[in-house]
Amino acid sequence: MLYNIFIDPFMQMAAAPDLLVQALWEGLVSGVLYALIALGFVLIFKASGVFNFAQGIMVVFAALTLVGLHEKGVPAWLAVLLTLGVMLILAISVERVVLRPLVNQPDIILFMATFGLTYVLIGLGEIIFGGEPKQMITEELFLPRGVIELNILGGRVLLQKIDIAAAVIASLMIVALALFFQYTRIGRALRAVADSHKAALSVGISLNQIWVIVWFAAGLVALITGIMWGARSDVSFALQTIALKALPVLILGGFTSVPGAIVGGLIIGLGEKIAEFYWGPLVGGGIENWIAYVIALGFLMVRPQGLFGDKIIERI
Amino acid sequence: MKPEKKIEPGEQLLSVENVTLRFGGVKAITDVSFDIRKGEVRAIIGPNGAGKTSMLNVINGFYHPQEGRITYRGETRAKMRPHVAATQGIARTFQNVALFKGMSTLDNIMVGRTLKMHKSFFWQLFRHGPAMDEEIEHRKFVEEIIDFLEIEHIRKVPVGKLPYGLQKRVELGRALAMEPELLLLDEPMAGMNLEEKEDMCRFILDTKEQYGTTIALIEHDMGVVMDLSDRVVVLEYGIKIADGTPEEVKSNQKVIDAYLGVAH
Amino acid sequence: MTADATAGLDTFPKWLEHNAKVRPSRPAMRHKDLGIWKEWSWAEVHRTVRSYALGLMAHGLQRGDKIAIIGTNRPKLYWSIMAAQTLGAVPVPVYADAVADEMAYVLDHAEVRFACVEDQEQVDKILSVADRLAAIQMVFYDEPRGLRDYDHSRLQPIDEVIAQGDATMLADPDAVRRLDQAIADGKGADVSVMLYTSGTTGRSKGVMLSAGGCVNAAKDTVAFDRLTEDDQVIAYLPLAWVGDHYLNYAQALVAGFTINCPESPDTAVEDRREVGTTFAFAPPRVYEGMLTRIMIRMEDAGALKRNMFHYYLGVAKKWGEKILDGKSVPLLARLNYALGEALVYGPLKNVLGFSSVRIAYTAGEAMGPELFSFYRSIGINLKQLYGQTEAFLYVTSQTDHAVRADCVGPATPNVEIKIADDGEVLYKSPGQFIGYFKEPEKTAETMTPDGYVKTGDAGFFEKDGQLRIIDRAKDVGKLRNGALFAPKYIENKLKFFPNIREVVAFGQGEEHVSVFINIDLTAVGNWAERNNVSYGSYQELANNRQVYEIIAGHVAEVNRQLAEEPMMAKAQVHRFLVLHKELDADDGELTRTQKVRRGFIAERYAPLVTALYDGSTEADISTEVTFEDGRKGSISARVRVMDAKTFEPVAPAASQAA
Amino acid sequence: MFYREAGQFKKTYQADMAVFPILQDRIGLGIIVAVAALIIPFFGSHFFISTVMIPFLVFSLAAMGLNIVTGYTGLISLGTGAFMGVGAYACYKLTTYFPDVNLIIWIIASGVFSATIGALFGLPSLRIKGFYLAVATLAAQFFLEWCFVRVPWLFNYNASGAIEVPERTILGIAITGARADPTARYLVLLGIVVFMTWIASNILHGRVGRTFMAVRDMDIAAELMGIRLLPAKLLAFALSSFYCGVAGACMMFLWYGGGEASDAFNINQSFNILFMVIIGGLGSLIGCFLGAALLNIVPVALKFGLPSLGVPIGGATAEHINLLIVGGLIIFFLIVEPHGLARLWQITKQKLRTWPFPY
Repeated sequence: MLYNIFIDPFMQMAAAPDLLVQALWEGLVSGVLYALIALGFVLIFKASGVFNFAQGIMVVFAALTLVGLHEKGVPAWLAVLLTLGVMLILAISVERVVLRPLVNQPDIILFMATFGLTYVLIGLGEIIFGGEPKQMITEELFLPRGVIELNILGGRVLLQKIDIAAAVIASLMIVALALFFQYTRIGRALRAVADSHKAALSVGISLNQIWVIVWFAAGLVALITGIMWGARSDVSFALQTIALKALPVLILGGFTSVPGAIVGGLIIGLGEKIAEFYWGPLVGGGIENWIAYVIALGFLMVRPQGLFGDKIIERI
Repeated sequence: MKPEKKIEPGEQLLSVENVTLRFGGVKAITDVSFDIRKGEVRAIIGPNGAGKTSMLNVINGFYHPQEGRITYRGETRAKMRPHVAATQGIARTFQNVALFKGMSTLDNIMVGRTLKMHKSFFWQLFRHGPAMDEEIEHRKFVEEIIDFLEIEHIRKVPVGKLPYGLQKRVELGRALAMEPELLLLDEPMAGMNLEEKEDMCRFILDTKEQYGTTIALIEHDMGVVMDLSDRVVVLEYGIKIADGTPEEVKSNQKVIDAYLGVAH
Repeated sequence: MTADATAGLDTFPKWLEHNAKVRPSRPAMRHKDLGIWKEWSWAEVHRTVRSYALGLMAHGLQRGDKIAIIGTNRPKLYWSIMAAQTLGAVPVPVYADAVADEMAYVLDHAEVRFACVEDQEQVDKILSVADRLAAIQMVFYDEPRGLRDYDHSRLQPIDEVIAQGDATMLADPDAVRRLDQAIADGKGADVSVMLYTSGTTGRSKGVMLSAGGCVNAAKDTVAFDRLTEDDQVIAYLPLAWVGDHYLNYAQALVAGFTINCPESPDTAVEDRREVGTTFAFAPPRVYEGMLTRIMIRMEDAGALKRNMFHYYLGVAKKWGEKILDGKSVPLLARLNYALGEALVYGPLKNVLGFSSVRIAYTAGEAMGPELFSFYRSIGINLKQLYGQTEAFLYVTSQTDHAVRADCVGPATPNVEIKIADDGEVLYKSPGQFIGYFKEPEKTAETMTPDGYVKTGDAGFFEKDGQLRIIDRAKDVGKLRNGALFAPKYIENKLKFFPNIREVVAFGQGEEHVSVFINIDLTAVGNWAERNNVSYGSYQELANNRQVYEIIAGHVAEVNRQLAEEPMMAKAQVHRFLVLHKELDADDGELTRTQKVRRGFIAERYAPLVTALYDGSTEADISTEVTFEDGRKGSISARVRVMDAKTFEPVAPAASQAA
Repeated sequence: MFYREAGQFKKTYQADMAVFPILQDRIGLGIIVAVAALIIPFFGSHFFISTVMIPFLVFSLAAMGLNIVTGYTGLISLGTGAFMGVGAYACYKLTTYFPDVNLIIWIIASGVFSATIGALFGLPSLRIKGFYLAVATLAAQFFLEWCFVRVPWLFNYNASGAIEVPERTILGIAITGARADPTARYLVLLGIVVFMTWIASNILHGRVGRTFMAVRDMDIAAELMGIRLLPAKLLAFALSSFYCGVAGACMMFLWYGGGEASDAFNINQSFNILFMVIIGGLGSLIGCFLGAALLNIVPVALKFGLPSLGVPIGGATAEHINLLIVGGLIIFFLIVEPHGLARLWQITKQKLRTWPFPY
């Protein structure tokens, strides 16, 4: 038994490095996508201190809208624009209906509110586009398909083109955001808000605008994430459980740190794939569903404030 | 026929020796030593950020100094969780009231009795028999305190709804409910009007007289400090600059420069 | 209980024994203490009081000794009274809010040997004047807080005294025999209690009341109001005031009902609500305050609720009193009123704690007709009585179904009343006092040769046989033009306006009548808020021009009423001013029972009085004041004086009463 | 308005500390219980009892459990569903191992198992606070959910992979299984719920409850009062899970009568209960019932109400609309009254007591 747990897996890794690479690659890709979702959380949390539980759903909702519109005969490019429009509307209405009335409420209340939002979005999405799974419109969006075969380490490693695209786009996305935060006025404003709301006002942007902006930004991220996920599996609210994976990612990375989100995403992605691949069989598989949380949990016990969070000094 | 307020030497209850406390690089307290004697009112004063509150937090084990020793009831204390201090009879109030906002005045003070309640969880299930007897017994004690602090009229009001002055009073009540041997008061009169201050002074003195509690308090109002305290220790930037009777301290040049000059 | 059973009972200690026998387990007293109501049955009270008495006996308290009772209404203080009377000693209740030297005067004048006090505050007061009190030997206290470190050579907790008594009870049968002897020796003729009147003028006098008198008076009114052992009263009136000693103490002992002591003076209202009193007494200002608070609270209610409230008050106004007086009322109106009872009156009475009140009295001051009928209209059987300490309270009292605001009712059973030629009301009553302690000449002054007592009040009988008081007899004067001038009468008419709290009228030997006015800070302040008139202090508000306008309106209205009354028509108010400070007992401007001391005020504010008559439009005044904590200070102000609208007398038709 | 409190005074602390000190409240409560126990069983239709009352009671119990840890102790838990599952499976194992023991005993006993598991997953709560803790509890949710599917021993290796509820009887009357009459199940359930509620109110009104709330309101101060945080939090978790476990067992045995764990005890169930608690009112027992009632009636009304009104509506659509409404309700409540229905009830009651005055 112990052997099976502690030695055998590593033997396997050594025995079949190509499989290991394959596993790593898959982990990497899903890690990137986790990171993208987590990114959405971080954006919103930084700017409005809201722990947006609905981020995962926004991903599905965005994807669903896109596909749904296209099904209704809207050309892809227009569908994308319209979806963006929808996300903007969503951002605005969230700010009006949820955030503004709840301003100055304890965080936990806002957290709960995003639960409500989650349900509203699911309900809405399903009423409009129906509950059944849909195919992501990959080629209309000029996303590559098919596989690349690499012959390395005496074995074959299959790389889905879409995965590569995902990785690339995700990275671009992250870079873009980083630049946005560094060099644009609004970006600076957002960073300011994270520190103090007054500071933001001094930059000359009202808090409400800022909220709209971040929620829209989060929506944008959600759309892209949605496309990627959709392309890899299919589009349905089943995705929400995957979206929940972003939570352990956040815990590793800390709620406020963009790099944290990325690193966390990768760790979780790799961790769970490897675990599933090598340890899963021991317990009949399916450990993907929870291993991420257990990793995060174990991690929290050691470092409650997360990977990049700063130490908490309790005051009275 | 009326009692004279006298300073009896009394034996040492708690002593702080060469305590130094750092947060990361920042030194909050530097090599401070003083003692608190049984039955006295000991004031800790000093300008804002002089490390007064940190000092209290060290005394009740909330912070752990990097250097120095704290001896309480004759035994030197090891690193410990704050609740241990409570079991040793140290109670305190907080600079910005730390009441249990969701609960009534009565319940807040009842919480102070927790340590004294021992009936097993099993009896708690029924809230009759032993558990109820215990509740009643402690309710009596708490009512004594309510009567003592003259807060009958707000007995069942959720503390969140109370004006600041009363909240401070309830907090004192909660601390008293622990029957502490050493009572730490962190600016008990901050933000009170004259009348409330006078009341609070009366309560503090009565507490000392009635329950024989030893009291260490932080206070900005010099008048109050002079009236209440038997001995005063003065901190500035975490360093002790004076220690003695109110009169001595008042006349100490360092103090005059450091503190009395500063408006509060 | 049958008459013969109680015939022989001519002192309160005997009644206590009686109650302990006939209703041992009925609650005699309750006290809200530490959050719950502690209860004592008659048997328990009886036992405790006996022990207490034995304890006091051991301290050397003897028949005829005076023993002071100082504090708020607490069982142990009532027991002190009982215990003292058990030994034939004379309890002397003293106003707890009296400042040290007022107290010193009474204690000294009454030659008290012992004092039973509530707490540290009272002890300190006594100690502060101890040197002036040669006679005093021991001070017994109820509330030990803060007294622990005091020198106890002349201090002792009441509990200890009782404990000693308990011990004696078991150990020393001889002492117990002496105790029973003392009770048996008690005669109706003995002095039962000595109450110091808060004299409207000069030092207060010790009114000696006989045991028999007190008992008989109480018996009469208990029968009159059909009080039973099931009744509940809340004791919040000063112990030293005849009202408390009569309505609560005396009647409780005779009727055997329960005295409930509030947790603290400021919880009296909630506590009354909790016990649900059935027999209530309050001076008009209390009812007035209550009504003002009701109205203010309703201001903040939602429109719908507010309209409903006022609609049903209207209904009550129309039918309530009729229904209460058992007059015939159309069925529909009855039903509507019943609905109002469910929606408004019932809850209202409940919130005020008046749900189960069967009889409510008011006295001491005249009460505004509006105010008076408000309470009656919502179904509270509010009645007026007229009386004074010398009579052991009751002289007249209204019967249940003949109640009117402007009169105080016919003579109480067994009371004889006659009106002297100068209009002064004279009476003979069962409770009538023996005399003023150590002041026979004063006693003589107040008695007529044929044994009637002078009330010092002027009044006359209305056609329906109810007495109507117009004023203090000696205050009823004449203007220079010879017209009758009854200051109190005018003052009361003005005070019926909620905006006006106190009034002092002048005019004796003057051209015309003119008045000082105190506005009511709650009412006017509330008005100011609603009309966003900003003010920093009473003084500021008092000097406000709009406020003056309002008051002027009220004065004009009163003048209009006076114009219709032949006796008073010529005594209309010509000029008035609003005082810059509230009249206050601590400054000696009011008596402890809140009656104005006209003479004192006249000289204290002399400049203002002259201003009223020399036609100037404003005047400067500076007066010394005493603050809560006893510190003295002085405030000065420039006060506006204003002319009032007067009316032509209506052609005289009414009968010249009195 | 209906409150006439004059004359209601307390002579003992016991009376003063009663859960319902006001006479009118006690009467009201009595009436409610009487209706639930006497009227409904005999006059309520089977449909009503099995689609409205039974779910309502089960959810109330579960909500009570979550409220103990989240509402009273301030620790967010997203593992409710899983803890309910533990109860269900424990009960299943017990009653299949010892068929002769009265089921009610096992239902209660199964709470003990979930309590243990709950305490275990509560351990992190000492170091982890707020959202972090919420996520930590997700670990419990998913791990346990996984166990329910992957550990066949739990469902006695049934081919269906689901719990197959056997028939159990009390006094010869079937309370579970196919032949069990809804009324019988309802009465058993009612008994359990009433009893558990009574216990909960006892605990929460005493020392333990105060400890919980102290930890919730100001944990630092609480610790300085001598309250040891870890035991307190663990107790909260254990107690909470106990209630959830019993609720889960009741759900499986007295309501579902068997079925897949994955749909009964999944994450959505956890959320569902959480919403009940939020809408009902955090930190209030009455809230648990109000919340459960609302979130239970809305779907039923949609599923059966609208069609009966002639509004054609498919089951699926009803589901979706339901989600929409529930979501909306949550936001609505958080905005108008963060303290939920319970607080609204309190306010109304206060208004009634001070009637006709506004305060």
